[in-house]
This record gives sequence, structure tokens and C-alpha cells, in this order.
Amino acid sequence: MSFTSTEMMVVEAARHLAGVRNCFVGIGIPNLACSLAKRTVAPDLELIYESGVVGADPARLPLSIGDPSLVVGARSVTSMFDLFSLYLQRGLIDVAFLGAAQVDRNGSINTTVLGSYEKPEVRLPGSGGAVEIAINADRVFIIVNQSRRTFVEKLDFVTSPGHVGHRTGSVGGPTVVVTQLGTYRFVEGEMTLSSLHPGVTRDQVFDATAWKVAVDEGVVETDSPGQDELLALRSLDPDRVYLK
Amino acid sequence: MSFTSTEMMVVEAARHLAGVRNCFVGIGIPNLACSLAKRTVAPDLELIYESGVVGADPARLPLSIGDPSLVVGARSVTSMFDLFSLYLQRGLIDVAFLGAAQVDRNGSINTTVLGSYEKPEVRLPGSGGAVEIAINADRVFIIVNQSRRTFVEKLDFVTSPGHVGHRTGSVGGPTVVVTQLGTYRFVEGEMTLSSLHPGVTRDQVFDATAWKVAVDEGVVETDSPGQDELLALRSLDPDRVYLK
Amino acid sequence: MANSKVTSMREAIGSLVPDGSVVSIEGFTHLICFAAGHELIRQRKQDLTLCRLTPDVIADQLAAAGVISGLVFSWLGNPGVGSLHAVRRRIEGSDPRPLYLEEYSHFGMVARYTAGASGLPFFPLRSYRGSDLPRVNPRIVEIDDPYGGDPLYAVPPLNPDVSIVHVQRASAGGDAQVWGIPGCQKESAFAAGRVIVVCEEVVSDEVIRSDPNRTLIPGAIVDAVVVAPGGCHPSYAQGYYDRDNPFYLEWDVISRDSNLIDAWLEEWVYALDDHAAYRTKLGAERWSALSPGDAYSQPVNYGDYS
Amino acid sequence: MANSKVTSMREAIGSLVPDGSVVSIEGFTHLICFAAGHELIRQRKQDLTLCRLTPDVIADQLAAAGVISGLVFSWLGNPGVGSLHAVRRRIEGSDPRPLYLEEYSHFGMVARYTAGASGLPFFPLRSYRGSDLPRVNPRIVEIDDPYGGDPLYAVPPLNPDVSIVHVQRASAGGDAQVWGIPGCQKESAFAAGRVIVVCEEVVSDEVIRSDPNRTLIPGAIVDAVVVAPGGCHPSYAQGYYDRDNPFYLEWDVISRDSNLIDAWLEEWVYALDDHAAYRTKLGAERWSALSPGDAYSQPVNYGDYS
Repeated sequence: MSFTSTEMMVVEAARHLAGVRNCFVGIGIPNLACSLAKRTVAPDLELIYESGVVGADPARLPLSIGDPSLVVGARSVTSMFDLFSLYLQRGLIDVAFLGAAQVDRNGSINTTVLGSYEKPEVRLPGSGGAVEIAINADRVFIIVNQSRRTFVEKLDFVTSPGHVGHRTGSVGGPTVVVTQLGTYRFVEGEMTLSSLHPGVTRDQVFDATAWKVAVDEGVVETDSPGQDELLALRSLDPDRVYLK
Repeated sequence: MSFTSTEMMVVEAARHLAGVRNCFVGIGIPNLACSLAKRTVAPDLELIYESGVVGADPARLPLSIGDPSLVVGARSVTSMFDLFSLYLQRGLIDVAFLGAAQVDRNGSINTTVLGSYEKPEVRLPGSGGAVEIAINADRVFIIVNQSRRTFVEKLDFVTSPGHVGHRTGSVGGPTVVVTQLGTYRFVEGEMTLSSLHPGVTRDQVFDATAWKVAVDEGVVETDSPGQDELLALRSLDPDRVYLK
Repeated sequence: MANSKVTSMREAIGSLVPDGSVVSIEGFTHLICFAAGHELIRQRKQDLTLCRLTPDVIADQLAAAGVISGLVFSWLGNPGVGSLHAVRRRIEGSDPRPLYLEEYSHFGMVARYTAGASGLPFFPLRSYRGSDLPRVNPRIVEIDDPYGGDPLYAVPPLNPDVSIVHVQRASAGGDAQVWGIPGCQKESAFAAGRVIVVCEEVVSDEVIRSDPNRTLIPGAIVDAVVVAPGGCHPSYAQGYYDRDNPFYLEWDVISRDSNLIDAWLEEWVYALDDHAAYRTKLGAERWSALSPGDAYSQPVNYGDYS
Repeated sequence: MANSKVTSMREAIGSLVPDGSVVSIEGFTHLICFAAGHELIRQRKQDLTLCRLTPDVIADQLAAAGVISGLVFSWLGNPGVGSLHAVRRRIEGSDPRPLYLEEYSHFGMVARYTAGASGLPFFPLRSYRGSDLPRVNPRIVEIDDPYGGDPLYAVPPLNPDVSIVHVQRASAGGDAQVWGIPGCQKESAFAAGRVIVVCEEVVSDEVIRSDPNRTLIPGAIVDAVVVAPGGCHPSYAQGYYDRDNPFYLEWDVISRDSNLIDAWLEEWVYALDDHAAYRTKLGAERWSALSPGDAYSQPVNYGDYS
């Protein structure tokens, strides 16, 4: 079966959720990845949303992190204070997904501004919950479209820290980055290419990265999406709202 | 109508609730005083309990601050965190009642131990919420049976502070003490006899106080309980559980 | 009913929100009180500071109408769609006027409301380390753990002059019950100097008192109760109506052009007397398309102890 | 049902509460899990530290049985009746052994659980100034306001090894719903390393999921679910049974004499297999006298958005 690069990203992200108990879900691609994982590698995966929804079981594809269909039939719906305090800061979150307008080699993320903070060229949404998610989730998965505009040498603004000085050893921080080109892990805090998606060359990766990106010695080709994965995914988003 | 000294205390305490919007209620005498006030001088008085019950409307005489009849039909029932944070510490409480095993001339209260803390002669219940109530309620009413054992020169232990150094001016602190002998106000932080209950002499007060108690120049005789007050009160506690 | 606080939106906004006020309008993804936002615009309020975790279309409308001069926030955008173009024009180009920003994260904003609601002078949280946010917002400060652990951060209390809180049902006295996503409706109410409760429907005291655990806001802290069914459109109210997604997409087009915004505001706000007129103008068909089916909670038994 | 955590009290206490544990049993005035307390006694647990705002008759029983060696608390007494005589003998006379006390106020205990539940290294509060409590408990410390206001106090997090939480209804997976007085059931559960949920009844996932705002504790943090109807006697469970006031008065007599306590423990705990036997022994008449009538909450409509 043929597949798009977005489908490859979602399928690859979902695979990394094998064995994960719960996931702090963002809307769009992360939501698809988590829903796919529930149907494949992680049937008991508990979906948690920053809106306060715990154990959602949505009857339709949610269009926002606070979609009413996430609430109906959820296990628990709680205040944001409780969600950020009792779940996130308490250390109960296994995996959280973050997106990025810019990401650097340490997995730090900018979602605040392009240009200077005081006089931005582009005002981006800001942190939302990203900075505390980056600091308190056990593991962070970053999903981002890779280009020299997004994989930058230096962030215009550090919204959410990656593997920077204060992190001790392997505790916390981003562990996986999935782009349309490949998958990255962190080796001593540096983003390192661990697999190339089918048909993608190393040069494509280098061309789409503003720094000289590290490549794992054992870099492999990402497994193509299986038919079961693709069918399950497409049933989740039949109108291809996010699978453009 | 004849009346007991306990009835005099309750009626007198209730009168001081005229115009008060809400009251942090303890069980027993304070509960009777508040319930009586609702039927006389403060019909809109909102009863708030440290158990988290706001706007109780009990169908029977409650036997504890968490009586199930306080919950049924209440306006709101909330966690203790919310009650102490959002109501008490936020400064929403107009009046709170406190009891005491010992009280001193500044209205500081001991409910912790008689004797030393480390080897007490009598271990008392402790603070409960009293210390934060004493500090955060707008006004504190103390109801206590007066004797040289309770009206002491020096507390064995300061559980809840009265008018001590840190209080600036008239903000906070106990404002009224009602005993079976009389009613006291605080003048420059010192407990001062403001009215003597009917039939009580100054000497009785002096005999029942371990320090030389101040007497207001305009000290008066407390009004006897009116028939309406007594009938309303007795209907609240027909079995005389608290009106012994 | 004794002590009714029910009034019109016009009266509530007119008397409780003077120019220059710091105003909180929360509601996370649902219960966003557009009806109050429109009345602020209709009354041509000036120089308001809007406190809101997620300034979205409501903030774009208030910014375009010149009602707000600043935002205290943690995420701004048209959720699921893209940018707030009017807000961006003011931030990026001071067009037509600058917009003052005081920026936190979601947890930071929630912690600020919680401190404000609790009478605390600050709230501690584990966030911000390694982020540039404390550099651009000096009110986010590092603090020590008094027990010798790692330092953490603090944010100051947020005490809006007035909080406008949309809820599903309230008594005439202002006791308010919410279900679905509570967001920080409770904290923003307790933190505020004045509270306007806007509800989908007024219910009897008996309904409220049949389930006191559901009461998020007690009438004691409420200054006015406004009945505005549908008042969250285009956002939603759990159990009452769905989010109007096409509107958010339309707004992306409107918001790119200040002339289109002006025309929209004229047609949908200034030209209308109140939110009831807006509701009527939207039309029965649109409301019908947004109506969910029924899904009732199973009751609980509080017990009759009389 | 998938992932059922339902087990017996014997198994839950046996496997999750080793000797020496720090154990929280909360429940403010109701939902006090005497059934778990009795099982701790029956299994002759040793050297437990009991965390509880209000050590009442349950603490007196645990103290008399030699199960607990310490209390972390804020108010001790037989509520509405008087003293805990077994506890007092241990404190005042080390009779038969001393009892270690770590003493706070209610707000201090609640703040400790909240810090523990929130992953915070301390919790700030406005209390204690002018009180002798910080003098006798050095863990209550003064802290500065980082914004320059008056200093306040802090308490450290409380993270029990295990929390035993009585609730009205739970799913087999441990999602627990409570109504009436919530106390600090939620905070003590999130703060704990392990959680035992004890419920009046197990209900289907569908019941829980019909009202997700009512869920106080998610199954994800629960290690065991024990079904123990009547398990709070002589305290109460809102909607299920009333407080057994005569028992509290009887206990005042029993508790004054250690021989009477021993006899009571023998008859009502050691000689019985489990709480079901205790329930039976109390008798239908006594349970009937404690049964309230019905007072159901009015339902809310979450809406069907499928």
C-alpha cells in the first residue's frame, strides 16, 4: 500500500507508544498517533488532555483538545489546576507530545516568536502548557515537519527546554523526534538520526537541518507502514482532516 | 421566662451576629447561636463548616460538623483544601466561633495541652482549624465557660493567637468573648468586660479570672433573653443535647 | 425568589466593568462567554486588560474593536485553525495600536488564579527552568525550597477586577454549577473583586441544592447573574450545544482584513441590541445543527436524614 | 471486566501495608474506613504511622491494639463526645508504650497532602504566626514572600506509603466517585505511593463514565479495590447510612479501661473473619435504624456528540 509522508509520521510515532500507560495528547497528529497506538501496540493507553480530560473515549474525531466528545464517557474530567498539579507535576505522565515552530539539536523548542520577543516578525501562540510538559513529563515526543526553518542552529526564543544544562543524566527531556524524513533519538542530549523513512536519503536530512546533524552508527530504514496500520489510521480520520 | 446560664450564653452570642453575612460554625453552642441568629437577627446568615459545607440548611440538629444532614440541601459542598484556601484564607469569612480550654487577656487560646507539650498532664484535641481561623477570619467570637482554670494568666500552650504583637491595629483577632458570666470586647487588644449577665456580680467575674480583668467604664447589664429568643432556641434543641 | 441577582447583560457590564478594568473571561474550549465579549464591544469599553489562558477569537474581536489594551495569557491563536490576525497586527505592527502582553504558561496562569483565589502572595510550581519566559516576564521568579531541595519558580497572584464566568446553570442568587471541562472557572471567580455569572439557564434553588458537590461558585461571591442561552457561540457549552467549527474557519478569513472585521462587528454586534438578537440572527437551523442528543449523568443518592 | 483490581481486604492489607508503613486513612466525619482499620488490627500490623487530620475512634482502636507507633495529625478526640482515652494513656503516660506525635493544624495537614499530591516540595499558607505549633514542630517553617510582602509559613509534602480511601462507588478498575464531604480523599490518594480504594459498591464503567466530573480518583493510581459495604461504621457514608452516635458514646466508656478495649477488640475484630462478619454481627435492626431515605441528585446532560 502506498502512503503519504504524514501517514508515515503518525504510524512511526504510534509505534513508539508500545508499552506506554498514558499519554498527554495534543490535537491533530498526536491525537491520531495515540488513537492508532490504542488500536495497535498499546490497547490500554490512557489518553490525557491538558483540558482536564482523563481516559477519553471519543465517539468522533476530536477537533480540539476540549472537544465535547472527549468529555462524554471519559473516566474523569478535572480542573486544570488538578490536571497540571496532580497528574503532570506529580510525575504521572509517561509520554507527552509537543509540536514546534523551531527545534534545536538539544530538543529545545520555540513556539513563542520568530524574530525578537519585543518586536517579533511573527507572533506564535506561545507556551500553552508546553514548558511544564517539557519539564515534568517522563518522556517527550516531538513531532514536527523538518526543514532549515524548523531545525535551526539557534532558537529565536526558548519556550520549552530540551536537554540543557540543568537536566541530570537521562531524567526527562525529549526522547524521540519524528519528522516526515526520519526518526531521531537523543545521545548524550544531542538529537541523533536513528532511522530514515523509506525513500529518504541522508542528504535530504542534511539539507533540511541547519546544523550538522549527528547520525547514529546503526541508522536503519524505518519500517514502512503496514496495511493494518494504514487501514486503522485512515478509519480514524476518514475525511483526512489531519492526514492531508 | 426563666433561663439557664447556657441559654443566656447562646442568646447573647446570637445577638452579636446581627448584620453578619456568614459564619464559620463549630458544633454545639456555636451551631445553636448561629441557628438562633438565622431565626432572629440575621435571617440571611450563611452557615459555613470546616468540613466543606457552605450554606447548610439542616433538617435536624447536627451532632458533628460533618453531619450528613448538613450536606443534604446545602448550597455547596467542597474539599477541605478549597474551604481553607478559597473561603478562609481568601478572607471571605466574616465571623468564626472558637472554643477554648484556656484563654488569656489578649484572647489567645490553648486547645493543645495542659502542662508541658512534651509531657502533658492532659492531652487536649489540638488546633484542628483553629489557628488558621484565628488568623484569617475577619472577626472571631470566643465562647467559653469562665473560671480560673480557663481564664488564665499564662497559657500552657498558645494554639491560636489573639491580639499579640503581629496584629496591626484592629485587623482580625477575637472581637467578642461570651461566657456564662458576661460579655467581653477587646480594647487595645485587652479583653474588657462590657456587660454582665443578669444576676452576675463583678466579684463573681473577678473570682473567675486569674488576672485582674479590665472593666469597661460603660459596663451594662446584658439584656435577659426575650421570650421569642428562648422559644426559638429551645425549639432548635428540644432534647437539650447542648442546652444542658 | 429572595435575593435575586438576575439582571441584563447590558446592566451587568455597564455597572460592573468600568473602562480600564482588568477583566478575566475564562472557559477552556467551552463556556467562553462571547455574549459578554460582544457587550463589552457594544458598550465601547476602553483600555481593558483581558486575562485569559487562551485568547482566541474572542480576544481577536476585542482587540479589533479597540476594547483591550493588554493581554495576560499563556496561548494565543485560533484553536485548530491558525492565527489571530487582529491580535498579531497589534503585536507585530502596533496596527492600529500596540497591545501590551504579560505572558505565562498554562500552569503559570492557573497557578496565578489559584494564588489569587486563595489569598496567597505567590504560588510555587515546577516549570520555566531553562525557558526564556522568566527573562521576558520578570514577575516569574525563582524561589528556594525551604527544605533544601532544588529551587523552583513562583508566579504572583492574579486578582482581576472582575471575572465573567459562563456556566450551564445557576440559581437566581448566583450559585453556579458546571459540568464538562471546568478549566479555571472556579479559581478565576474566587480571585476576582467582582463576579458576573452568565448562565445557559436559571434553575431553582432546589435543583442546585439537590447536588451541592456540583456547585463550583457560591452565590456569596457573585454580583450579577445574567441569563444568556447560547452565549458561548461559536464555542460550546457541554450538553447544550456544540462548537461551531465553520465559524472558526470563517473568522480566519475575516480576521485577515480589518475592513472585514469592522463589517462583521457592525453586523453582528453594534447593529444588534443584545445577545438574544444575535441568537435569533444566527437562525434556528444553525442552532439545530449544533444541538447534541441527550446523555444524562446517573444520579447519586445524598440520602434523606430528616 | 478487563483489568479488575478487586480483591479482599485481607489480601489488600496483607500485601500493600507492610509493618512500619506510613499509612493515611482519611475521611472527614464520613468515609472513615473502619473496615481497613480492623483488618490492620486483625493482621497484627506493627509500627505503623497513621496520617489523619482527625484521629478519632479508629485511632484509639489502632493505638490500643498496638498497631500504630505514631500519629501525623491536626485534631484528636472522640468527636462530639470527648477524649480518646487509649491515645491519651499512651501520650500522657507512655502506657503501655509512647506514641510519637507530629502535629499540624487542619489547613497544615491539607496543605501537606496537597504538596505531596502535586509534586511540590512545600506548600505555603497563612497560618501559625503567633502560635506555639512551629516551636514544637520544626517542620513548620517561616518563608518569605518572593514579592516582598509579609512572610508566611510552609509545610512539607506528605507522601504516605499507602493511602486507604473509602468511597461510595468505584469501578473494578478503581475509578472512584465520592459525594457529600470530600475532605482530602483526593489529595491523600494522589500523594500516596500505593492506593487502596474501599467502596460501598462496585459499579460498571458506564456508571462512572456517565458523570466523569464526579470521579475523584482515577483507576490509574489505584492498586486494589475492596468492596466493603458498611465499612465506615460507626462513621457514615453519605446516602448509604448514618453515623452510629450511640457507638461513639459507648466507646467513651470502653476506652477508659484497657481491659474493656481488649475485650471489645477480641469480640468485634480478632474473633471475626472479616468485615462482612462484623456487619452481620451488628444486626439488621441496627443497620436499618441507620438507613436514610432517598434524596437523589438532579441529573445533568453531558450531551451525545457522536
